[in-house]
Amino acid sequence: MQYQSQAVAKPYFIAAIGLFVGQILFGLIMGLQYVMGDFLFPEIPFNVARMVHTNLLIVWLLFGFMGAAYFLVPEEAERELHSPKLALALFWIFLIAGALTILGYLLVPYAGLAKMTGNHLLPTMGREFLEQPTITKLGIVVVALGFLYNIGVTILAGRKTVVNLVLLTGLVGLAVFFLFAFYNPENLVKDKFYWWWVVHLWVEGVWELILGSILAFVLLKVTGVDREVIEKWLYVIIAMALITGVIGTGHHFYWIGAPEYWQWWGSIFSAMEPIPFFMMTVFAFNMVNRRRREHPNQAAVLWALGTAVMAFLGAGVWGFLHTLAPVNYYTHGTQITAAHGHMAFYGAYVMIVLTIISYAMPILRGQKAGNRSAQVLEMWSFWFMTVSMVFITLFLTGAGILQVWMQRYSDAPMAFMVVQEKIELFYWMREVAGLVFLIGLIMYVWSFFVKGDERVVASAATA
Amino acid sequence: MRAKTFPNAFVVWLILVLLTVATWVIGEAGLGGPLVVAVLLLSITLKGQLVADAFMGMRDVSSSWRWVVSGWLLIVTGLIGLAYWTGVH
Amino acid sequence: MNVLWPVQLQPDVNAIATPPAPRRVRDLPGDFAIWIFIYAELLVFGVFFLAYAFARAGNVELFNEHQQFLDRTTGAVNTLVLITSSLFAVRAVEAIRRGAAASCSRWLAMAVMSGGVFVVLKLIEFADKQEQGITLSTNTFYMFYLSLTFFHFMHVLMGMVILSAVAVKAYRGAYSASRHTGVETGASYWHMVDLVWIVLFPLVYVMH
Amino acid sequence: MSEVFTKSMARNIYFGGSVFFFLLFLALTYDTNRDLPNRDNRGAINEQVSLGKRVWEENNCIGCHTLLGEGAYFAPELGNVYTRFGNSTDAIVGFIKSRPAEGIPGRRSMPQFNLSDEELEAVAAFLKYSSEINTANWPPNVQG
Repeated sequence: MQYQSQAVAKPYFIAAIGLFVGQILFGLIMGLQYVMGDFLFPEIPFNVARMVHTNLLIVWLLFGFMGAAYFLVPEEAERELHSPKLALALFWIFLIAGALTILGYLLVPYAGLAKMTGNHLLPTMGREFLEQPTITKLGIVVVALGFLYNIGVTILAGRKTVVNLVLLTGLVGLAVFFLFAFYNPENLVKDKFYWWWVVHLWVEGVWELILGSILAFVLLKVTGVDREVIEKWLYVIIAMALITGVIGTGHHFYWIGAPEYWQWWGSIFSAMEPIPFFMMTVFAFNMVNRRRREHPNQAAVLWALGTAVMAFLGAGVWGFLHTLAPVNYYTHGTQITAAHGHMAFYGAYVMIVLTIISYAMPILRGQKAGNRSAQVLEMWSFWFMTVSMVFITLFLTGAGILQVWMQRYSDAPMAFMVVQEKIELFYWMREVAGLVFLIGLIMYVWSFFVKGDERVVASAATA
Repeated sequence: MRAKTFPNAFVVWLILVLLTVATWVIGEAGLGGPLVVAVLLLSITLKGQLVADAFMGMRDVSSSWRWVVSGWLLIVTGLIGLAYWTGVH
Repeated sequence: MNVLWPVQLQPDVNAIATPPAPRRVRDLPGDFAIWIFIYAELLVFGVFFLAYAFARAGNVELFNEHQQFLDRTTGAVNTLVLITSSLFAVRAVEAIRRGAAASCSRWLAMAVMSGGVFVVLKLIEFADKQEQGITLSTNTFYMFYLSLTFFHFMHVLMGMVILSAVAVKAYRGAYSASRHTGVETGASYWHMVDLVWIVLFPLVYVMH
Repeated sequence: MSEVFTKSMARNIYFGGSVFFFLLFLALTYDTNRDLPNRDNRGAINEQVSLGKRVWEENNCIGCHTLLGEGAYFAPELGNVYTRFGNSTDAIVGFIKSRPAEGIPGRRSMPQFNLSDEELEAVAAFLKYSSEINTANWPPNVQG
């Protein structure tokens, strides 16, 4: 660890992994509810489990992003973090607020939570992914502002590398677009239109900047390739991401009451969205092939390459599958969307956070890399989680294709619930794949506690 | 050779002007149909290749990069032609 | 040969007689980054053109009916303006290769001004359509007409911004005969804007 | 490939390109807002519909259902439920009201939300309003 203040990243990473485990457990509950409708009913109805599943994902990814920023910003800026105390204070505020919100979801009926938190004063609740009580949303803004201040001051006072500047623009964008979460007009079309300014411009916009800069940082460290080369490719890739992704928002405006030209604009631009992901894959493999050193942390290299490949598959290929308006007309709001959502979030954002954790955690614990046995276990967990996620995606895609066929495309369309029963087998297989994912996750957590051959650790530390 | 590009660019410009005027005349005359479409597509391809070669400087550029632009022109005009043809039938 | 056929298919006779040019095969003019951008833009426009063509195939009557109301004369004049402007940009690059920075700056300024003419004519055309109550939602043909021309229009504005910046830099003496990548970069982008319009005008205004 | 490939040009393209396409996005957004009154059925929004949207939100209906195709995929699409239920708000009210509190053994069931009559009528009115938004003929058929 080059700077003492990088240590604040550690609690963020630990919290992220903890919440990740929670997210997966609730995912398994939902998966079971798909095939055993009365499971945990009415104690934890599906909508509550889903809210916990998706909100935990968002919160733990944010923890991961913040941890990543606290770790890499001082190193890039070549100076200590402006205020480690503020970073720690915000950590506890965010964690407690997040935990209270999740407990609120689980212990109080949602309508009661809305009443308790005064949703009528500024109604923002009850929209997908933005279910948090308004007060929690305000808390997120406060935490984000404090975080941006802390990071921003550090970056602007220090060495301004491209990695830092891109990360900063991504984080500022994240905070700015979140403000649309507070705009909830009674006009449903406008509500949906601007809701996407949060959701799409996050995951297919500014988050890609964060993803790109973290990936560039890790590649810089593990390959030793010239900074100049990595930085200019980073610029080109994120430029392509925004060029395609901003107008690409249009692929969400086809059927929500917006003008129909979005079908053309959205199709054309979102069809280009795989390009930056493809460039990212080529870039990552290129950099690793041109590496100038063998970094002892092979697990981190694996995660970095995995991110590039899986982001391309999940966000790029599976996104393209149903992004064209004539296709989307039939697939919109089916299990195809769920399939894409799972692999895209895992491949792009889960994996990039696990990449930086994999690289940073050993350093935060005073080693250059984890010991050999720990790394082997971590790499096994990589394959378990990644392969099972591929299968989850394939099973959901299968379910989605059948659903589209029977419910949407057929001459005699069947009712939603009838179709759901017919595709039950795919949901069972998805649940099994989910269990394998959980096994992978347990292995992953375990890998942090594996004690190895001290000699290897010592030689790695001096390497 | 550099100095020789001077008249070249001008001649290219002149050809572009003439082809554009021809396109305008076709438009004002209201001409249409497969033959006219073919002529216009040919004219687009020619004009595009001239701009690429003489203005963008592609004729001096290694062939693979040059072919990206030429290929773009051929694919776009070719598929436009195909689309118009399917529109007729 | 040169006068009759501007594209040199074979090395010029004179060129063989005189010492060979330093490098026959050049790299892409300008910064490679702009070429990534140019190729990406060509891809987007190409797909947009094909979307137009195939959408038309399904609505031939509608497209033919409304196409005749477009202002072909303004469109043609704008084509002439853009190719002339492109020629100015070529002259600017030639000037700076000779080291004539002031001349380069003047040619660029003229290119930008031509771009301005295009913008004014285009705005008049848009205003006219607006007056007739034509919007993106009027019908598929006008959706494409407005989308394509407006998207291209924004590229003209962007190109003008780029060329202006380059012109100012040239005027301040930032470029020389040996160092002028910036001029080539700006000119390459400008030619792309021209190239796209060369396809756009016949396709949307004339072809039926 | 060009010999010259500078970081500063890559940066310019990143900033220039993002600003350019964001401005284009704003322009299209402007046009969308101008066109929305023709499509979004805003004339039907009254206090009851407005309350209905609140009821919809405060019971997290989107956590199971889709509305105009967005939401969760656990329960049927509701953007067209008004037409699917035979253009009847009463049928919607009746359905929500009659959900068993303890669920249905072995099957998915909608929770009993214990809504007041006013809330029930409001949420049904909201769903009627939603069904009359011009969604470019989506969903493909009445099954949603």
